[in-house]
Amino acid sequence: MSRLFPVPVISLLDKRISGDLKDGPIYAYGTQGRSNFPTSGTRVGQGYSMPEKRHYPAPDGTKAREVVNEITYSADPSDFHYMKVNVPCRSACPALTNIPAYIRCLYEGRHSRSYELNRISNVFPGVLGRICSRPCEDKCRHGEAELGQPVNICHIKRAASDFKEPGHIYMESLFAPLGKKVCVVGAGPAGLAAAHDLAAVGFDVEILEAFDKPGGMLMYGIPEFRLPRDILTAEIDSILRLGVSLRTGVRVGRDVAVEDLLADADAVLISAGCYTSRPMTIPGTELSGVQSGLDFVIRANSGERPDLGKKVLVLGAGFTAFDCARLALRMGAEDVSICIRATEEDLRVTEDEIHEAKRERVKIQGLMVAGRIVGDTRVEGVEFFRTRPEGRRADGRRKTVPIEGSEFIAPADSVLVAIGQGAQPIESPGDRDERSVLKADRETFKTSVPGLYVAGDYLTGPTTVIEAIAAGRRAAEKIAEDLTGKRFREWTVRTEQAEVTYRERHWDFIPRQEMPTVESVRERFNPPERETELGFSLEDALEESKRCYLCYLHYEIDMDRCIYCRYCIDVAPRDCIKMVKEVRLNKVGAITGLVETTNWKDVNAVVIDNSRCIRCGACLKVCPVDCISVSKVEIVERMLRKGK
Amino acid sequence: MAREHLVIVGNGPAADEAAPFLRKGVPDARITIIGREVVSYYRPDLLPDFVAGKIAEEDLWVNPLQFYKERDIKLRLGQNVVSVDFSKMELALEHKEVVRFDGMIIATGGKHRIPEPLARFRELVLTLKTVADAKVWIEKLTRVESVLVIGCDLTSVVFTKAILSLGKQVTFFFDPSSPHLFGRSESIREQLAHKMSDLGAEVVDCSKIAKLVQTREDLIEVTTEAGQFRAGAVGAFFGMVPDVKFLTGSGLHIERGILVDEYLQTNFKRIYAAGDCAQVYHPELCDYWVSIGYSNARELGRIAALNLAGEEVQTEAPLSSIFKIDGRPINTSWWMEA
Amino acid sequence: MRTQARVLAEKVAGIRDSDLFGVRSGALPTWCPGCGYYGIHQGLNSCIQQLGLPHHEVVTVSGIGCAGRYPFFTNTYGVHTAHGRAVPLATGVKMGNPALTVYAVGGDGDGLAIGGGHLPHAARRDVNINYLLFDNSIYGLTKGQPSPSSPMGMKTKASPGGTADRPLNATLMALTYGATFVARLFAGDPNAIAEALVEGTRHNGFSFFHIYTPCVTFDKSFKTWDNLKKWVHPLPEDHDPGDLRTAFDQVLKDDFSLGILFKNE
Amino acid sequence: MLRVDVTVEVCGTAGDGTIAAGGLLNQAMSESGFSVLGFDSYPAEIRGFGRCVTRSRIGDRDISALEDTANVLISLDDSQSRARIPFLAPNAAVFFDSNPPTYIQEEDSLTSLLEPGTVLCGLPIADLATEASGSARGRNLTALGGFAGAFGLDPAPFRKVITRKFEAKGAQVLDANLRCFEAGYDFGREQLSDRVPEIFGPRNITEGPERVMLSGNLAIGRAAIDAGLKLYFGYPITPATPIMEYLAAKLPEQGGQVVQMEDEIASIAAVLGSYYAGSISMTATSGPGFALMTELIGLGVMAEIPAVILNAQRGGPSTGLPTKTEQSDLHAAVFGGPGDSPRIVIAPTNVEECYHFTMKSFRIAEKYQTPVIVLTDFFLDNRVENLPMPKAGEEEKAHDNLYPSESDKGNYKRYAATDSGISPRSIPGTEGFQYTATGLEHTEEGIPDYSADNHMLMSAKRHRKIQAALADLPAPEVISPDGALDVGVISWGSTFGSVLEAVHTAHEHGMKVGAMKITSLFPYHEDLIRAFMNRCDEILIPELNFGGQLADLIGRLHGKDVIRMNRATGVPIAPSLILKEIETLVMEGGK
Repeated sequence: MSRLFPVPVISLLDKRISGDLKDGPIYAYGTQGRSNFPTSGTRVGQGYSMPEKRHYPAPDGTKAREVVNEITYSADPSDFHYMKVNVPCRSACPALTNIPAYIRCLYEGRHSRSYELNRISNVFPGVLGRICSRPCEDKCRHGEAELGQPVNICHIKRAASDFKEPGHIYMESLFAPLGKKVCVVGAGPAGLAAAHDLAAVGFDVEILEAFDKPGGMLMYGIPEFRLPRDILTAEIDSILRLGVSLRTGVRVGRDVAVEDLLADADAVLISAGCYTSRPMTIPGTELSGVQSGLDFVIRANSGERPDLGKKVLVLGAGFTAFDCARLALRMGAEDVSICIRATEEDLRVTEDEIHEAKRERVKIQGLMVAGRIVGDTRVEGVEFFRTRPEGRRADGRRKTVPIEGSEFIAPADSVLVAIGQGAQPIESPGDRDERSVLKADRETFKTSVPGLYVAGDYLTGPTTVIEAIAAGRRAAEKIAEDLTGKRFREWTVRTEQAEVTYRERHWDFIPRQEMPTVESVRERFNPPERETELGFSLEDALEESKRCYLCYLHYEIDMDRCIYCRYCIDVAPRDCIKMVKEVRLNKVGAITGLVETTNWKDVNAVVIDNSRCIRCGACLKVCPVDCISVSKVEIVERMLRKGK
Repeated sequence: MAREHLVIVGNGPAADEAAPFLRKGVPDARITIIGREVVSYYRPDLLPDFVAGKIAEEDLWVNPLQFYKERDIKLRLGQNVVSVDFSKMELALEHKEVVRFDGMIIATGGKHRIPEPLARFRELVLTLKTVADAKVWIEKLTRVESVLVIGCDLTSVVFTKAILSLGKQVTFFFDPSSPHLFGRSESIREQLAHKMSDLGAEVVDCSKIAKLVQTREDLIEVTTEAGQFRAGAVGAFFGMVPDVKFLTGSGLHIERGILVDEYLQTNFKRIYAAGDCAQVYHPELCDYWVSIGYSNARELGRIAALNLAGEEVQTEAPLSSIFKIDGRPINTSWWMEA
Repeated sequence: MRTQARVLAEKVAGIRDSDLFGVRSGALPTWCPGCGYYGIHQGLNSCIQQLGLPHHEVVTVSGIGCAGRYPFFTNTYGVHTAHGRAVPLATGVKMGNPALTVYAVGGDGDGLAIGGGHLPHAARRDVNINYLLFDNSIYGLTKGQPSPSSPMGMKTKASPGGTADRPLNATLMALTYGATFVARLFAGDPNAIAEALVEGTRHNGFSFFHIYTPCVTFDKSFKTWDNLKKWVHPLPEDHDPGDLRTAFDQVLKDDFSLGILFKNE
Repeated sequence: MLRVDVTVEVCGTAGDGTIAAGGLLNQAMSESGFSVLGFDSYPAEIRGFGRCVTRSRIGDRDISALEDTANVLISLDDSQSRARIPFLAPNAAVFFDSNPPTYIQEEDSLTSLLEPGTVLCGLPIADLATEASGSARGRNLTALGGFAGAFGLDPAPFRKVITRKFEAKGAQVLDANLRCFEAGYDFGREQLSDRVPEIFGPRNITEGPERVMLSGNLAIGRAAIDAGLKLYFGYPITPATPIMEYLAAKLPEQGGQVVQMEDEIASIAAVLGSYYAGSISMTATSGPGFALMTELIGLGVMAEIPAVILNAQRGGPSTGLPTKTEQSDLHAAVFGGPGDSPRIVIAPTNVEECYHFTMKSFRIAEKYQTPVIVLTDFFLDNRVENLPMPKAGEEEKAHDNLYPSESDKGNYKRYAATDSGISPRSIPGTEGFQYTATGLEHTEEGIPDYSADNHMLMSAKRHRKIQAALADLPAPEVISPDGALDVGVISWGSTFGSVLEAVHTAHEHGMKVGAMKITSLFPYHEDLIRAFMNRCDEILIPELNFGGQLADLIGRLHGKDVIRMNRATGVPIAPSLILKEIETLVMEGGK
């Protein structure tokens, strides 16, 4: 089952697909694959041996090119659409992490490279390998109905970070200094990601951080038992070492004015995150023992050990609520319940999370909504109404209604309210919204003030870490363009011929490796910061990485040589190869449908449906005329040395 | 025009009661019972007696196959529903068969709940839900003399009596930390404790089980905060949790069990739930209650069938809020799960 | 580029518009997936299309065997005759209405064994039909017995100790019998088959096409796709199809040189 | 009574290894000490349509028959196995693939048909096989293993027979197959054994007006010329050769051609071919050559292609008496060849008829789209009569093919099962009416189809058509006074001449005797013949053969046994002999 709470796929890919961005020509047209036979025009019986190099006309009639083993690049919208449909995990990742590639690298034992492939797109592999919300796994092809369980992508990422060579240092590809300065406000995921990209293209970057340690929510919002701090700091350092200067303990708007920053730098990026907890609008929140879940987590993560008493009620349904509950247990609470309006199914957390929480004896109580918090000075309990589920909201989340007269009181020593956060207003010029938080354009990140930008959760409201990172990187791209008038990187679809399938059929039957955790709950609690997840052994990691179908491989049948013998269809593991009458395209030239037929007259082509293909390679092995070719198709970020 | 197809998922008491009523109500519909166990319907409530040797295996069986043939009810045994699409009104079986239906009664009952920390020693712990489980016990009891019963739900009590009658010695664990039927009222627990010891069971009120170790064959060492215990076999009785995993993501309203109104209808038209897997909302209570036990399950099964057949029968005010065990009324209107 | 959906769509549309497969019937072939016959089918289809022959003026005559099924998969007139009798019946058809273009198809069992007696006479009679011999050296339809072109020692269910008989060389026979057009081809190269067929169909007289093809189901050792691909190769560049002697020399020294061996207008 | 009595069916599509699995099962069970009786049925196709079913009855004592219900069904292809469900015993165990590559609808699934109580034994056959051997090819063995494991059968015998079967194919193949079997076996033992009934009992059971001179042949040749024959295909054989020689001289005059083929098979094949292409042609032969033609005559009947075959009978069997006359090919002509293959057989009794019947044969062959056999004999072919030059009227020559109408375009049914049985026949070159003529049983559209209903439909159509031809066939002639007769003499072919003379003499002697001439030998005018017989006290049938082939054919129509007068002498029967026979019969009748 896939617990699918909608994760918006970053618009970059969509833009390429919608064809709004037309940078870069289509470089060349594809090879026709390996051949033992002339495809046409030759005298009977000529040339049965495999040609070293061959010429093929481009479909648009342009002159033929050398293409065997050539790597081709394309910015054609339909190619981006292809990537979106056929490499579902990667398109699901806001940061477009090249998932199949890093999984394959790990399998090949190139652990450090595997880590780097992550580092290139998501900056914090070690961190994300632990706490990512994993939109990719919901889309993993291996998770499709008859195919079993999704690949444990996230934990392979962690394995890459766990097993990279000790002291591994990632060699960044850098641009010459530009002599321009950008000031980033907030050292959270968005800020750090932006700082990294800006520094890499030659800006002089300074980060201002209000807390005394960098990391933002990574450092203060995520409990240590999930994310060991050494991992985090190491990855932050690898950003700082690009010459990014960091000033902590500085609260912008209070200690220093935004105007001054603007005067001092060519651009200022505000990525201060969401630290204001949404207040609960019910009677009794002022009572002692009632506190914001976020504050509690931040205190706990700052080394404090707040006393919560024995019985703790957590109001909220997100990751923060679970952090609160699990932290509470580690802070000595004995009976901790998460109280939610709807039901478990509606929780915006992973299944593992629920499972682990329950193992630690966190109770999840559904269908109840707090009416008031009771007690005279100190909290004594919470009065709840039973709720009845009623359909869903537009965003797909469950609607519930309180039931009249169903009040009951649940006793509590303390109550943690974790019902969401918002951005905190910062003293600064520029248009603001009703909550007097700076407004900015979500595409350009520009505010009404020239040179002042906003990005990350501060702009969008609370999202996931991976989304924040992606946002930071996009902001950096925009700022760089605005300040220099040129582009440093471009996205293209890279196609390289692959002679082999890299896979074995029986790998498809390997069961999903689950992340081992500290067995005994007792051991988990002392020390409380002990990491609960133990990480894959190398064996497990390799075993798991074998499971990946490597959807970046593209299988294609060359109709010029196909004899329509249907051998491939016969050995196909599922309905992934089709007898086709016609291929339907949409306006950008992407496939929208393969019209199948069993009428022999109408079978114009036998086509591999790459959106069904599990890359098992069975067809390739049997094809009598070798008309099936495999290529590796990836979206890559190419450095534009001269700029564009 | 194809006959309408009514499917009953599950083959327990509720399902067994529902089927004939459904047939009466809709004489010309196709009716299919899909059960996970390969055996046809039997009396789960008699399993303890079966273990105790009071009754023979044949006594468990209820209907001959002829019963289903006569009523034109299709039995699909040993078949497992893995997902349901209520928008298409299709369900998928484990062997990838897609079955269309026009109405459904979900009566999958419950599955055993084993809380932490016992869960970590799952393989050392026995339960009692199916004939298969019972046979395991019977085989076990030929070799062991002492049994440790942990956590107490309804079955645990009946079961304890059953094995005592075999002359085995029983250590009966109350695990107050783990919520169960009686978890709410101290007084009931005491009364029950007395009852148990009267019957000859050693009653220990203790939680915090640290670990179970199999020291040798047919000997398990249990370490608790109340000291060490030894027993030939360990049984876990923490009640059932509704067996509704296959429905997650189907859009069906599920909290603990499947949420149904007083007519046992779910949030989908013509989809009903009955028995242990249902969580029934009752207007008078302004709350949900969960049926426990054999007779309630049958009653709910009947009501669900009648309603699917087009009648409008309400469930009585929580049937089993007064549920008697050894003469003591037990409230089962709500229960907790860790 | 390969990821260009457009190229794929255009290609498929192109094939549809070319009506290449208008020559097919609606019935899906019952040959095993992977069978070489598909390649031959492909070749004959494009030949008929290249020559622009109206489908109703083509008659396909077959014998018994997997190849016997051929006519059912084409949109031409067809006769699925008795075992081994495709050639004489085709002779009758052609003489019955010389305006028709006639293709006789059959396997090596059909054409060299039970029907073996017809080949010499069709050749010497030089009736203007085209005979395609599908040579896979095995009986497929009857589940794997040796055929007249099976190599000595080939083990099958019917020859557990290996065949004791020497194989027939159909090409050599056709040349010997005086066929006026002889080509040797390979099912794996439909384009070459098409080209030879076009020339052979234009040829006024008996045209013989000896086509090597694998039986993926019953022959795992001899004429497999892999072996055939390894073995076959084109005729020497300088081969003169006009000279019968060089044709003989070719055939005698090399079993797997492919192309139009002999042609006598 | 058998203590163990289990019928196991393995069912799949040809190509699934069904037959192999069934074979291994039989061997293994017998190795285990059971007694086994197996029966396979499978189509000629390797793939495509065609269900393979192997049945094995397994018991602990000798078995002499097959059961009609199975206790175990091992399904390698559910779409095929569905048809076997009705043949399952109650509580049968059904083994099937529990993880097919794609989802299946209830109405296509095997499990949806099973009666309550059927024991479901699902195992992921293809997956297990693929896991075990890297390919699903060995799934038949996996299924077999699942069966053996479930019933707790001793795996050793299975391993043994599998090894025996595959060791020749090399260690790899053998190993793969064994692994497939084991995978299934383990799964069956672990997952399924608890659900199947114990039907194999204790294991290891070990017990155990200007007149001209004209010969028959010439008359036939002239008829062919007058009919507008274009092609003659033939092979020299006595006594038919003169026809070919005559035509070889005459046909070219009218743009025709005589082709001497390599043998009679080629001749009839070419005739069918030219008729298929729309031009009329014929061949003539004698017994031995006719024997060679029987297969292709069958093709003509099945594919409904016209043909005219003249069989000039001579002494047989085999090369027999090439230069002697005989009427012994009647059965060969009427019944010759395999299968229900009704065809038209006519036999002239004199030279004039040789002309007219040959003429008629072209028209009938075309009208009824079937081979027409003209039976003559050495005597008839070679004797010379003086008679007015026979001339066919235009109506006699008229061609009579039923062409499809334009309106049929698009949904042309070459073999439409019409009331008359005659279907529209298109000629190559006609656009939009392409079809394939086939010797396989086929649908009205001409698509191969072996279904029971279709074979019944088409067989009926073909017989109906042949019976309909009676309308165009010469009726029997009766030569007799009115009223009851003491003796009726029935005869065919050249012999009738003698009969006619004998009967006339008898009339002169005042005997109440009649004669009937039968020229349509198949189909024949049953009611007319019966009517004549009913007037006669005794029926005498003289024939130039040993067994009395006409007597066999129509004798049954008479109330009592007919009197046969058979002569296997190679010489025509003299009228006097027949008359003598008549007299004796009349005497006996008088007493």
